[in-house]
Amino acid sequence: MTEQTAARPEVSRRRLPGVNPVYVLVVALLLAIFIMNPAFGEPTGYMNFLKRVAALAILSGGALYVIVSGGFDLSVGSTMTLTLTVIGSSMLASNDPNSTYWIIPLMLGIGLVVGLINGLVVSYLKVPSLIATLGMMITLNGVAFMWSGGAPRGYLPDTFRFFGRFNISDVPLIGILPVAVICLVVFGTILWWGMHRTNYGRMLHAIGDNPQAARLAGVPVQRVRISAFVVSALTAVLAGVILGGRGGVSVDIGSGYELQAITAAVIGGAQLLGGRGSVPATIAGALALEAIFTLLNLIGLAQPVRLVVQGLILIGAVALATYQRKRAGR
Amino acid sequence: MIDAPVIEMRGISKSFPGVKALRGVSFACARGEVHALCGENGAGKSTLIKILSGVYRPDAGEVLIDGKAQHFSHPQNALLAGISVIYQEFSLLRERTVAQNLFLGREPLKNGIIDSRAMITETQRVLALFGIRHRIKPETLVADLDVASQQMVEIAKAISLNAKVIVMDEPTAALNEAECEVLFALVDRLRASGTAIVYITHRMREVTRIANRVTVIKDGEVTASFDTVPAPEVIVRAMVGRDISEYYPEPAAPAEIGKPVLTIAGGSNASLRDIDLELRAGEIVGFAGLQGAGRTALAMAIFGAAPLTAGTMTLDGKTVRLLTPRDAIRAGIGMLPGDRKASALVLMQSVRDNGMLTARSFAHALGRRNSNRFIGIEGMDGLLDQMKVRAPSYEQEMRFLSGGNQQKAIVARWLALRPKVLIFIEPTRGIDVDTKASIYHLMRDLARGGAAVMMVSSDLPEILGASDRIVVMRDGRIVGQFDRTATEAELMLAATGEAAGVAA
Amino acid sequence: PNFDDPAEFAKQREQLTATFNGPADQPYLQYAGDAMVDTTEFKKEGPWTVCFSNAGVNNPWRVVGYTNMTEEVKLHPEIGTFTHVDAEGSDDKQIADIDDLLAGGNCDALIVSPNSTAALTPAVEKACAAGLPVIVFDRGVTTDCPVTFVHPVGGYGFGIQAADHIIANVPAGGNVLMLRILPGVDVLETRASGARNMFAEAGLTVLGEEFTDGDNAKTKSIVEDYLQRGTIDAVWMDAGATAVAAVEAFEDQGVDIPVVTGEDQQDYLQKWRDLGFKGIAPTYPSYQWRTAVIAAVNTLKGEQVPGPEWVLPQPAITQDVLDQYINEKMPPLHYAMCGCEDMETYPEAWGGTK
Amino acid sequence: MTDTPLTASKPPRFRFDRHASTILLLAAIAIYIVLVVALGQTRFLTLDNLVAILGRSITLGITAIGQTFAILVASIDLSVASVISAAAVVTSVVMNGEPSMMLPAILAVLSLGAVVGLINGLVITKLEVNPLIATLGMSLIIQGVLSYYYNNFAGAVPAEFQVFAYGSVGIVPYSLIFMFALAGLAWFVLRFTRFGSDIYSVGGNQDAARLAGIKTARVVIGAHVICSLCAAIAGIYLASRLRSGAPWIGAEGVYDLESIAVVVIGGTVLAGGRGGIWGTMAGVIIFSLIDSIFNVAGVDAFVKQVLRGIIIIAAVAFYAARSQRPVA
Ligand SMILES: Nc1ncnc2c1ncn2[C@@H]1O[C@H](COP(=O)(O)OP(=O)(O)OP(=O)(O)O)[C@@H](O)[C@H]1O
Ligand SMILES: Nc1ncnc2c1ncn2[C@@H]1O[C@H](COP(=O)(O)OP(=O)(O)OP(=O)(O)O)[C@@H](O)[C@H]1O
Ligand SMILES: [Mg+2]
Ligand SMILES: [Mg+2]
Repeated sequence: MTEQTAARPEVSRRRLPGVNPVYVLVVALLLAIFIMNPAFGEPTGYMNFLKRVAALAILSGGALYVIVSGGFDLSVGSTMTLTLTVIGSSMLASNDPNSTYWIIPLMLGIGLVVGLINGLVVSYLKVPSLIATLGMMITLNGVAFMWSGGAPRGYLPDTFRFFGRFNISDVPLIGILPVAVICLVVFGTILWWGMHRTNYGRMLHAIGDNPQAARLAGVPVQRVRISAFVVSALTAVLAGVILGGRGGVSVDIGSGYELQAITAAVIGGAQLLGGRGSVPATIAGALALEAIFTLLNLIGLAQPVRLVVQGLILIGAVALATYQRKRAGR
Repeated sequence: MIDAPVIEMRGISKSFPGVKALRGVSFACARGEVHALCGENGAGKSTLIKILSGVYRPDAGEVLIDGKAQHFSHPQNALLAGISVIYQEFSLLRERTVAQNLFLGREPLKNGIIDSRAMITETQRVLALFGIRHRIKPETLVADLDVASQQMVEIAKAISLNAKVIVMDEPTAALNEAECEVLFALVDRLRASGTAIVYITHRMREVTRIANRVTVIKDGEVTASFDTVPAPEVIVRAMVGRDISEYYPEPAAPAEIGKPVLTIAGGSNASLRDIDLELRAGEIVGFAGLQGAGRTALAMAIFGAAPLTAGTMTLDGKTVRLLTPRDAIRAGIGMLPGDRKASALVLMQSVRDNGMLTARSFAHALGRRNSNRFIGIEGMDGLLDQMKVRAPSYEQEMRFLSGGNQQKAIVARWLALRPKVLIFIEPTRGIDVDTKASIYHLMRDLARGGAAVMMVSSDLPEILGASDRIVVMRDGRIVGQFDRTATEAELMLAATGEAAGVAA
Repeated sequence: PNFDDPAEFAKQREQLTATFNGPADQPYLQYAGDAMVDTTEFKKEGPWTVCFSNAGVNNPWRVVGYTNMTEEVKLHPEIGTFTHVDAEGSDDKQIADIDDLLAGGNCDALIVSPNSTAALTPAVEKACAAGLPVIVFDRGVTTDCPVTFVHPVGGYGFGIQAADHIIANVPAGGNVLMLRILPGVDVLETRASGARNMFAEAGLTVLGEEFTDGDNAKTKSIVEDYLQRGTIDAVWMDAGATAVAAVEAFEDQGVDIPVVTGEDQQDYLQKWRDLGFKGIAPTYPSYQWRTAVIAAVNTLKGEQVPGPEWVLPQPAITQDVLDQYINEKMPPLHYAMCGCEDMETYPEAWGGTK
Repeated sequence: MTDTPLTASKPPRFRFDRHASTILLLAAIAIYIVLVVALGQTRFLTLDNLVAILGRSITLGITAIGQTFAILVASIDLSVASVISAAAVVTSVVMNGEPSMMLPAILAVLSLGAVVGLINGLVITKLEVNPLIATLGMSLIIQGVLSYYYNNFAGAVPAEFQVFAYGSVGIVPYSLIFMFALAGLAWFVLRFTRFGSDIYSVGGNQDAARLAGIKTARVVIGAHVICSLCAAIAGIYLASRLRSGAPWIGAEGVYDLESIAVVVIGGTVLAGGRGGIWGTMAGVIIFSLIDSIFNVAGVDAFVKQVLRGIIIIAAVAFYAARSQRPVA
């Protein structure tokens, strides 16, 4: 911001306004929960809540990478299913605690491959990611079932469930500190850093905004896009580890999470089809989704009513964000 | 002969987030006159037009058509009121045919069903007006046309409405001399038939050639209005607020021209045939030719976007094979594409991000975004200032900048990398005189700094004014080489093939 | 459809304790009452092609059941080919599948496990009309044209067994949380309505009926939320899939585990034994998948089969018999009441290890 | 002014992607025949079986016709599944076995569809909510309202009405004829009416369309109304086929994602502005063929899923791979 840019045409120097509505939404919801149920104010209350969100929050943060790059990843849910049931099925027929140390890397390996395939199919076969990952979703579910024969064959050892289930107790101030929350903070920070502090993050925005221009500006478009799908798949695995840790092994664990992740990102103000998105806001979006669920639980609304409310909030949040962006000219 | 104004705009004001684009602008245009609208990039010309045509609503002021106040809420209202506009940025549907584009939203119906035959014949009639009936077929997809022809279709679309007011926002930006002449002839005819024409351009000679009156906008305000066309210098002074000394910089002295940086021998590909070329350090080489002559193709070939399939290319004496833009950039070649929106800009990102993009692409992917081995944020801001990019803040999203300012930001992008060879494709398309001059000087400075500059342009005066050496292309071949003393006539001859130029 | 039918409720409460005909050690051959249908009209020389239109194998219970079925088929050399078409849980698809089978026209008998009762009725009628012997099992159809309809006692029965256990172990005025998979599935609805009434009579407070979509994480969240708001004396489950998650919710909160009902999945049975809370596992026996095949075979042999309904016994696993159903070597979601231990491919075919 | 003898237009390239769906369809048929012959199951080549195959996916087909409009105008509709459920339930509840109520029921359902489409369109155009989100939200809302009142099969359609799904002239079911008639109508609208051409224009470039004076919002809304109407009709058909409607039958058929898949396989680009109805029909038939092939070959349920996923990708890749446009 300098002299002659300030000079003409006369322009207001103040930063364009606009706190992302999602943060307001989250605060409001959490307050409402607290009012409904003061117990929520105690560590066990909100820590349980955060513990619950961890998986979705991390997942959404990863999904955001693909969204910002201009695509969709519908295969994250099935990636969770596959990796978990594969573990739950073939690897862990015997509940061997030590297996965890080689199984998580193995799961990440599978995630890597899935992400690579998604990326390659979109980049080189030019299949729209919506379809490519839809196909991948169907395929992976099939593979998961094939592999496990329709139901998991074994249990997840406690060493594995540690990440999603264990609480570090009697921590000063907060009392309990779930491991899942630590994971959330760590991976959340990494995702934030990658998206908002590195050249990579800016390139991601660029290819989502205008691939042709990015290419002619020297951005390695294919590589960046593929990596986005890889990040998404890897976070899916991590989220899976936490989710499996929390709930234990089940058949279709993770199904439905793909849409939730996208929803969280969009509530966080991400632009579908690319070019704009924020990791913290997306995580806030995930918090909002979970908060809605909890709140409706508390109010004791009937399942159907909850669906309606969720639908309204979803549309409302996005409409508001769009409106604000238009007013702020950003 | 100039009677009551058809359109009159009174005290129009319009602001966008962070920008006051127009402040109390009044403007009028009468039947049978061509009213030129001049102003620097970002002065507010297009905005004014978009208010006239119902794209934007004014914050203040009123629009009168034939003396009656109008409140357009949708472009359709303006169209119905007899106002037709050729917008600065293309508004064609690439996947539809020329005919379908011409009749977009107003297809002729025969008992409820679209009458395709009528569309075709009417389209042919309109195209005939330009004498381009054989060049553009009504059934062709716009996507299959080159830029010039697309521009022609845009114009045809506006004409075919038989509107009483036609607004042309930089209609010749993508046209070469011959094509411009066709347009001017058409404008004369329309004027004679009593149409009111608002004509926006950055090219002074066009103003002198066709305008009856001139209005100059600066920083969103009318700074001058002439009922007869004054000397270009007068207009320019009104636009810029000062005289522009040496419009074109000094050519390179023989001593300044160094050894060959880039050479091509027998280069060919789908759209190029055995190109022999030599670009020397410190030299600006202008590439002239008609649309489709292959200049862009050559540029794309050198830049690795549409690589050569035969022949050899050397850079600093070493043979290179550049298969992607990345290869080229790494080897020290830069390029500014002709169609900014499609090929250069990331519109949702900030001005800064646009400037930093290339530097970031070659810095460590996980390195800090705000400084890398090429340049840091401060450095970039410096370059943007130097380019006089006008924006409320460099954090402003690119899409809110005017065409010219966008172009300047892209130049800054390349300056950051100090390339050995820099290719400018139509570098001043839609750029105001002041900025033009600064871009010419900039090219010269780059050359003096030891770079080889390749300039593809359809603007002959610019070719002649800014180049040290001129290459003329036709049908994917190099058909002639001239030095800066050549005349426009010579170049046109070579370009159209009516006579071979001096073989180099 | 009416899911609160006192007559049916009474009948099933009846049948839970009734004595069944047939070999005591082979529950999948037993049947209530002694109504038989004559099948001589369908008598046919082997080898037969037996066709099976399956609603889907989209949950562990159906997986175990389908394994039972394929293993049973292997025991009958007369079955030349066994054609299985899977509707992946869609009525629309299953109707089309049956059309395909009929159009193909080489089935000697048709076994149908309807995805939903009303919707599949026309298709089944069409099959009957084509002169095929049709065996229906699990969920029924609203026509009596099939040879027989194989099913265990039923949903009310399941609900009754679970509710009885809770009522017996929770003092009046206690709080019961009812956790359900999803609304609408007939067999699940009847389980709930039966229990609901019984709790009302016994003066227990139902804290709420929550749907878990069979999602462990969600189940845990729900229980946690209820725990934050008060005590829970019993958790009633309409299916065992998420029982363990519910138990873990108490475990993780460091709360004593109250009565938590479940089903015959190994993971629940083992949790129950390890933590020693007051559990019970009503069952919806998967051995009915074997029975369906047997019914088809007998029909094609022209032998009498129990009908028009072949009602199978539906035992509940209680504390005293718990250990004999637990088998660490089986997968966590293996349904213990499979009546498959006597087959020699057991346990491998069911994903277990010797 | 003399004609400048220049060939400005590059030689029109053969637009492979425009014929791809046909090629795919032929390929699928070929595979089917080869397989059937190879397995010596030639009786599957009878006319009955052909009809059975075409009749497999009427619901999907009708839905996909509507989805084509939504996607052509560069939008998308994830609410079709819920609309199908709602329509089916309303149909069977209103009719409730009464032949006399058939007309009222159909009218009620159609207006329901129209309203949903209208709201979708308004939210997308006026509130500028991304279509994916708008229709996803709408889907939740419909599902909620629906399952608030019904949690199972409700009502019943009279026998007379089942004719729609089960009746036939000769061996050709009315429903099949109906579907192709509907497709024909859609084709006519897209090809010969101004509304149709507006759909392509708005889908191709909304700004350009607006500058040309097209009321883009109306076009988008119109497309969504058509889309929801088709979904509603699909629901009516499903009610007639299932004799009754339940709140989950739409979701259970995955008609939302599958309809999108067949439209894209049919060569309509998600970005909008390019494609057509017959491609979609080809896509639908391909899906039916896949299912039949699996049944004939007796493919295991899980393997079936794996293959289906791969086929979807492969089918789209088949022509997308050649396109020059960058995708994401
Ligand atoms: N949609 C918009 N949102 C925000 N700011 C805008 C918008 N359109 C134009 N502006 C700003 O308004 C000012 C005038 O822009 P305009 O396009 O009218 O300039 P112009 O005279 O047409 O310039 P050029 O000669 O480069 O076309 C510029 O500062 C531009 O940044
Ligand atoms: N943006 C681009 N990206 C890649 N290749 C391009 C691009 N623009 C042009 N080309 C190449 O140039 C060839 C000819 O392009 P076009 O028809 O525009 O003529 P031209 O090269 O632009 O001629 P001139 O620049 O002299 O008008 C195209 O077929 C293509 O191979
Ligand atoms: Mg302009
Ligand atoms: Mg060009």
